[in-house]
Amino acid sequence: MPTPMGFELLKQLFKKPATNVFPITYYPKSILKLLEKIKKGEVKIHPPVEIPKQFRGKIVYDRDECIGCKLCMKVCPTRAIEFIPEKKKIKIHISHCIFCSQCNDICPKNCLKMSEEFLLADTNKSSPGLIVE
Amino acid sequence: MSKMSYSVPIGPVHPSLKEPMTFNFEIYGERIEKVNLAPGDNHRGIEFMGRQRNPIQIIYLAERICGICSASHPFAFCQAVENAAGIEVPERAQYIRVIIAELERIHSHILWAGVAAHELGFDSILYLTWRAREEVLDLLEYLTGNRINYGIFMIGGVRRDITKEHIPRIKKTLEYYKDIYAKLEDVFLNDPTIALRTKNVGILTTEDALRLCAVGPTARASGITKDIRQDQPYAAYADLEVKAITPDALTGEVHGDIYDRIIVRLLEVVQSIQIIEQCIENIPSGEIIAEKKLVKLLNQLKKAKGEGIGRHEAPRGECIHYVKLNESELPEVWKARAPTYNNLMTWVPMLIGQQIADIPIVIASIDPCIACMDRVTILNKDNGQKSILAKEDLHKLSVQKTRRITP
Amino acid sequence: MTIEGLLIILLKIIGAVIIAFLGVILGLFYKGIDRKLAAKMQARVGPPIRQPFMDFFKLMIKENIVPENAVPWIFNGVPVMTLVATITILFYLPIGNISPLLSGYGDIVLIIYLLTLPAIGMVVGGFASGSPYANVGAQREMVMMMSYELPLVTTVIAIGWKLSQVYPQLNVFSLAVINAHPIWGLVGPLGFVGALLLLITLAIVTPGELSKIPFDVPEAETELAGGLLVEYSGRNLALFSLADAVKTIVMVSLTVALFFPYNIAHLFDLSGIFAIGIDSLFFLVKLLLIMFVEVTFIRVAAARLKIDQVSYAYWVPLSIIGLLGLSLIVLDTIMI
Amino acid sequence: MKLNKYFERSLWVFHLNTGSCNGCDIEIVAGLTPRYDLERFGIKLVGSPKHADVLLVTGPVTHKMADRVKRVYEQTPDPKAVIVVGTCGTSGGVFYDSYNLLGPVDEIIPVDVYVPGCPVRPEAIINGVLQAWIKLENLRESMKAAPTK
Amino acid sequence: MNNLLNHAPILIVAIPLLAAFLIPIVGKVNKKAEGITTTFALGISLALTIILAIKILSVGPQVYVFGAKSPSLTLPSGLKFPIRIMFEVDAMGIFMGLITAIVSFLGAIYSLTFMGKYDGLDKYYSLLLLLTVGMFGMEFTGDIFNFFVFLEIASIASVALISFRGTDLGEPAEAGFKYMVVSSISALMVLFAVGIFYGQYDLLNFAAIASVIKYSQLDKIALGLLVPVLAMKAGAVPMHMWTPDAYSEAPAPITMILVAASQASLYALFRVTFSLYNISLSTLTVGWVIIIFGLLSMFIGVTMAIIQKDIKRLMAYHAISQTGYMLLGVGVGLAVLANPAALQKYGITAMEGGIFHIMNHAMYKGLLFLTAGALFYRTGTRDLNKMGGLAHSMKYTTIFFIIGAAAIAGLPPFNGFASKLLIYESVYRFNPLLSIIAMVVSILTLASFVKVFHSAFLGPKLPQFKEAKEVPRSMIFAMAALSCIIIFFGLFPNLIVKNLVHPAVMSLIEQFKYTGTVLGGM
Amino acid sequence: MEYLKPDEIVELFKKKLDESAIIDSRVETKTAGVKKNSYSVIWLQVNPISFKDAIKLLCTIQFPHLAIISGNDLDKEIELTYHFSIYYGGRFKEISINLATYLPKEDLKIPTITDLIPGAQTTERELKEMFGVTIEGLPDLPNIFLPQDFPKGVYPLRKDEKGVEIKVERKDEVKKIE
Ligand code: SF4
Ligand code: SF4
Ligand code: SF4
Ligand code: SF4
Ligand code: SF4
Ligand code: SF4
Ligand code: SF4
Ligand code: SF4
Repeated sequence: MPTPMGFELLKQLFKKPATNVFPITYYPKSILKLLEKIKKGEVKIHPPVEIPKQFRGKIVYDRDECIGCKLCMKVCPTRAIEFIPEKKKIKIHISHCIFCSQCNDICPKNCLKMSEEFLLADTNKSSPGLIVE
Repeated sequence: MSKMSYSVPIGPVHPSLKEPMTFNFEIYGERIEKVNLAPGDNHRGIEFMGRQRNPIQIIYLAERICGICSASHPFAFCQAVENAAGIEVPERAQYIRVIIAELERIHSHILWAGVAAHELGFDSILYLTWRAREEVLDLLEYLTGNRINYGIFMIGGVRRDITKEHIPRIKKTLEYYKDIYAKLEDVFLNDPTIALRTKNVGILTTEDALRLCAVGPTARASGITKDIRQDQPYAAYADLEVKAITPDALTGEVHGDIYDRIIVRLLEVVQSIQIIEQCIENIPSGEIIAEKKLVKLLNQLKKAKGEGIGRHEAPRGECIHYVKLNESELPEVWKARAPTYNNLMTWVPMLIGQQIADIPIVIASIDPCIACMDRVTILNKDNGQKSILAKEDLHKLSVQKTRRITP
Repeated sequence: MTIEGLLIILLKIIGAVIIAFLGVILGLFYKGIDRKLAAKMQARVGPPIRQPFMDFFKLMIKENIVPENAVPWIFNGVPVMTLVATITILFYLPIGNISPLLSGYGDIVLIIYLLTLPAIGMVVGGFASGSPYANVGAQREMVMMMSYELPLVTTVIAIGWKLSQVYPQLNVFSLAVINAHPIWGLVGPLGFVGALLLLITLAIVTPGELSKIPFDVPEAETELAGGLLVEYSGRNLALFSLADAVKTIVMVSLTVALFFPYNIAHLFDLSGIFAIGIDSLFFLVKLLLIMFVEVTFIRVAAARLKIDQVSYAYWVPLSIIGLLGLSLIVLDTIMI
Repeated sequence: MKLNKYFERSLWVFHLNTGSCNGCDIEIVAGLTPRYDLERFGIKLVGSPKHADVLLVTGPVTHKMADRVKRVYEQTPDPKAVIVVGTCGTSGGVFYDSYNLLGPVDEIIPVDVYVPGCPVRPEAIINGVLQAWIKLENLRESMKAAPTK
Repeated sequence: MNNLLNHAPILIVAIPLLAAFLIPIVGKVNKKAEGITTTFALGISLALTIILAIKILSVGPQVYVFGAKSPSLTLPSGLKFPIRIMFEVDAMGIFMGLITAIVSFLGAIYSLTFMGKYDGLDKYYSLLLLLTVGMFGMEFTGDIFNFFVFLEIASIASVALISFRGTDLGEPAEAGFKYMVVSSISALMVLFAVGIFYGQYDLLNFAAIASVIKYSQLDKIALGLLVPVLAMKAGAVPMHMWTPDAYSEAPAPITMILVAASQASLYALFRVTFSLYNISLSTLTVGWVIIIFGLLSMFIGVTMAIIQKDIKRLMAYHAISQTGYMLLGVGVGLAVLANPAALQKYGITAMEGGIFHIMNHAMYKGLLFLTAGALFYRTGTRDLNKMGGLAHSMKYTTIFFIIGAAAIAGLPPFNGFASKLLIYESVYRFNPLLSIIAMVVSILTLASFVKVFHSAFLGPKLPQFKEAKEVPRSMIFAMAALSCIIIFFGLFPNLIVKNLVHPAVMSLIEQFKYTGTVLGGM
Repeated sequence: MEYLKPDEIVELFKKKLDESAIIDSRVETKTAGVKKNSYSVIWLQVNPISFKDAIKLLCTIQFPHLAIISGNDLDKEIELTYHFSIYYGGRFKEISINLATYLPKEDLKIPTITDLIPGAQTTERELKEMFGVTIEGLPDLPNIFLPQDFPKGVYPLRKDEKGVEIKVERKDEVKKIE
């Protein structure tokens, strides 16, 4: 159709697609074998779109620094932080966290940080990967 | 064709609604006779939850009233709390707030354009616009640390500064949008099929818009020059010349149809670009937050007493929060009014007399956010809860179907 | 019956199986290409070309849910009928210079009727499922069907009429005959314009026949949640998708047969198996080009129309274009 | 339940919002757009649960939606998978303490993959799909090993 | 046996007539025997018709002269006037006779259970038989006055049957009344025409008139009287207003027979134009008149049908629409009658299509009315809005309905397609628009029936019809028989066209053969 | 249109209505931006008896925009605040007007304003559902946000015994995850 969009589309037909093919272009023959190969380093996955500095990913916790003041719990909007009284330390449930980093801001000892990790999908929501201690 | 009235439920799960919401239509042939709205499917009781949290926690709750303009509700809420507690916001923070809010407007309007095109079955435009939208999302992620739900607002200011090194990137993005804007406008306004589907469809007259208290682009497309950024400027808007945009700026006429709403939103993208440019130009230096120590801030709020309203012109229209503090950790009243709440009623005059096929685009044309409109509380009652369209209703409906299709 | 007669029947049956099989494969393959091209135009990578096959195999293992309100034997029978009807059309279509498997008296009329069968199948299936969405979808499909028939029939009859004037002794409604006598060579300048108009008519009828945007009102996803087919799942849905793929091939080859029946083998002085080969290849290329224009491109470059707009478009402007084409051809003939 | 290797290559997705904030919903749509293009994996959004293989659920489950979630789940023909997208569907997220929520999603229907994030980036959704593939392939392997099951 | 065969034409008429008078007496003895007797009588008629058909198609037209020593006595040439009353059955006549025989026989079978719940069945069966007699008579007679008499018999029987469900019920009575008025007017007009011929030529015999007709001013007037009136009796638009009422109010089997009866009028129309006037009239004009009647009927019939809610009314409008196809096909044939080249090229095909369509229509429309009757039998309503979900419980009826609907819509491989194809493929040469309209109407028909199908059969089971189950066997038998015919004709159309339709068409075209049979070498 | 200053508006209200109508009034002036331009917010407390008249009066100034009605349960009475704005359409022209009124729990009645401002329907219905305030003159429409079979006499936003039972039980306690 001779509409603006029509021309646009025809032009695009001869250009490269805008897709960032993370992690691979198409579905592989077998996903398990692919993972194995990746582990062995035979295949490289295509990286996701670049993540900026200061991205708010999964929390990292410096356990040793923490003084157990519970301030982080006070501002956490999701109750993702659990206090372990015996050890006077905290435990963060990533499956609850909304990555607001409010706890980072308030922590007097700066022992909480946001990492760049964001590929958190899991088949089990209380798997070790989703709990930070 | 069938000429009997029959009723058709839409939703709450329906592909044209990205969110749950129920409509009941009475339809005669293919024409809509009557519309009953039954919101409430998305109600999460946010105001109720707010009563049990401190203001800082509420910011994140407000942010998640709706993820599309996730700067608007925190913006309005923070202003309300600041007004109630008498906190002065540093000027630099006011500018940063505006920059973020305007970036969000760009993203939201472009998003809407894609959704509208999708409702018209024009997926190529969805792809085109959303591809363009990624750019501003990248920028927002760069500035705030997240693509959506930026988490940058704080009572008394903002949490992150926009520094020198951020500026080139912002400028680059603005240039990108200046470039692509011409294409978007061309694609939308000069496409015959889009014109066929949107001109003279879903008309909202100026009078109806006034009487039904419509807000935002919906009202402006009907010729009401209502825009808080102009009427009662706040934050950095007070320093900028913002003018409410009506469709006659481009076409010289106001019809109040969907096409006009497209025009208004597209023009507002340009306006936002200009606003951001001015902000970058004039941003004062200084602090970005009134009280850096969160613990102190919490204590200050605990002692405050007073009431205040905070308003913000969200992409969809005026967002208004009312907060009453009463020397307690938790606020006494928190009322949030989202734009769709007011625009909801405008669906009725828009839809009556239209065809079934117009429903999705008319609904989309006010850019509804059911998520934020449904925040009022409802009761916790375990079962026996009959929703608008229960299984029995559906069954009954199918039984009646014979009546519907009468040769 | 003689042994030879039996043999011919046997051969025809084998041929039918082969054609049905190839048709289905070709249909899915072209559907894959269609999706790939559409994605390309939309600046995406798009699914691999074999995607429609995978979709098909996946659907075959899915559970087949029959809604409570549906009449099971009709509900399950309709997809089969739809597919059979579409595949039957394949037997009447010439491929390159291979003449159709079945050909006889007036196959093109038969094809027009067979083309309505899938539509009817979908309508009945939609009605049979008892969902309000499917219902509205089915009503719309019927309106569509009634709308595009006039221009479609006009195109076919006009070409038949012209042929019958030039070759009164031939069986002009047989596609083999039409295929052998391209319309462009028979008409004068006025008729040429007429034929062009008819081509446009057919090109616009095609997306309608196939329920593709901008005429996909019966399945309008955003309005009807999949419309006619909402209630279908599993095997039935697979059959419908097959039928859709084959129908695309059918409609596109109809355009080829009516307007572009040219072959190229004689240009290379080829004969025998090579000629068949190269012409079949050329035929596939023609199919691809025409599919790109009639289906893929139109579908990505337009918004969905409303049902009243669709039926208006077919009943009024397009019918006028078609009838104009017809009258130009008639005038052309009479004046000569 | 039958499974074949084509199943995970052609996952048709039905998106179900059970009271989310839209953050995740728009990211799902973004996942379909050119930059991420889920369709290259054969993933496509469908409008009817009858056509779906995967339910993408976003949001904590509100009272009103709970019944519907169950129904949509029942209407989806086997084999099927459920992917929860977003923190609030996974655990309640910010909405943990509302009395109007029956959620999280796994309280209502069985869930195969959780994708935490608020909102999740489109790539995280792709990663979620990847987890589903892994789970499905493992399942197929085990079915091959013990065909009686 | 041969002797008996010679008397076949009269026997076909006489046996039902006799039975008609016997019924009341039989009824006194045994109520059940009424229906059986009727069926039996009509069965014999059917058998005889088939035998006669075979004979005619192999030997040629048969003449039966009443009161002559030899029933097949033709008039010696030279003798001036054929005075005797006579039947003349040619290929066309017997073609129609076959339709009548099949339809009335199946109608009687269907009635066995269908009419079970009514009183006064003795009257019903007598009238049914009389109606059949009238129809046979109209088709077999060679004499225009006798034609009038049989027309009257058929009309009176029809009126009584239409209002059979009760003269005290509003609608049947009204429908009967309408039909009576129509019949009276047409009878009067026919009588006028008879007068004109008798006055001019002193003749009543078709063949004899045809041989001397001059196409004078008076002849034109007679034609002007006969064509519209017969078209009206055939239910062509714009004189169709009686059909929907009559068809919908009569009991289903009667409706089926009424369809055949109106086709008998159609037959008479063709007989008049072809056998009586033939090329002596300006065929192009009259041909176009008939074509236009046809187009109007087709289009208006179908558009009216689409908006109907009463299943039988809807079908009645479709009957009008289908009549249009017959008129179209035969009209084109008539229009080119004087042009042998065009006639050869496509005129004959068009007429074959039209005539074949008569037979096909009688079959599928009969079937459709019977299915409508079956629905009525189980649901007690004809209102489509009140039906629904019946496919759940009435599987056979559903299948028969699908067959009928597919046939009427002209879907392959049913008989409607065969005859429509003949029409499409010929009339476009006369004018391309004709084919286009015919095909579009056909699609509209299809759409309309899909809707009926949906309204009546699809959807969930309705609570009020929970008890509905399949109809009794006699009804199924009648429907199944028709379905078989439909499919058979659809699968082997060439067989029928070559052996049955083509001779009929030729007998219409070759006027001299017809007259020659009666008038000997004249 | 003539523009009244905020103080003039308050004066107008006091003048045009009965003496007892305006119980309390307050004009706030806020500034924003670097340039410190200012805008005004008016807070009025109105006697419930004169409430409708006050709205009528407001409508004579300019057709007001009603944002929402907020409610607050104060044990013995319920405070309703109607958030209006007028003079929109011009730069710095808009004035927010908040009309508050206190209704005693025994007599929770307020006249509807939908006859004046049809757009108030949604929020009035919400008020009715959430606080149990009888809106006089509002047609008895089905619930807009609450389910149709919501028990009578329970009003979710009340803080007294008529409110919902607050039974926040976390479906998945943090501990449960382990
Ligand atoms: S990032 Fe936010 S949600 Fe997550 S643990 Fe910290 S405060 Fe809680
Ligand atoms: S605020 Fe910091 S120091 Fe205090 S408990 Fe939390 S992590 Fe530990
Ligand atoms: S079943 Fe109900 S909720 Fe689900 S799609 Fe249909 S109408 Fe909507
Ligand atoms: S195509 Fe669009 S409307 Fe349809 S399901 Fe997908 S996202 Fe939703
Ligand atoms: S106006 Fe809509 S999109 Fe914006 S924050 Fe409110 S709910 Fe979200
Ligand atoms: S209606 Fe609400 S949830 Fe939906 S897109 Fe708009 S803002 Fe988002
Ligand atoms: S036609 Fe549109 S409004 Fe009607 S049921 Fe379908 S989707 Fe809903
Ligand atoms: S997880 Fe977060 S962003 Fe996603 S829907 Fe829930 S609240 Fe919104």
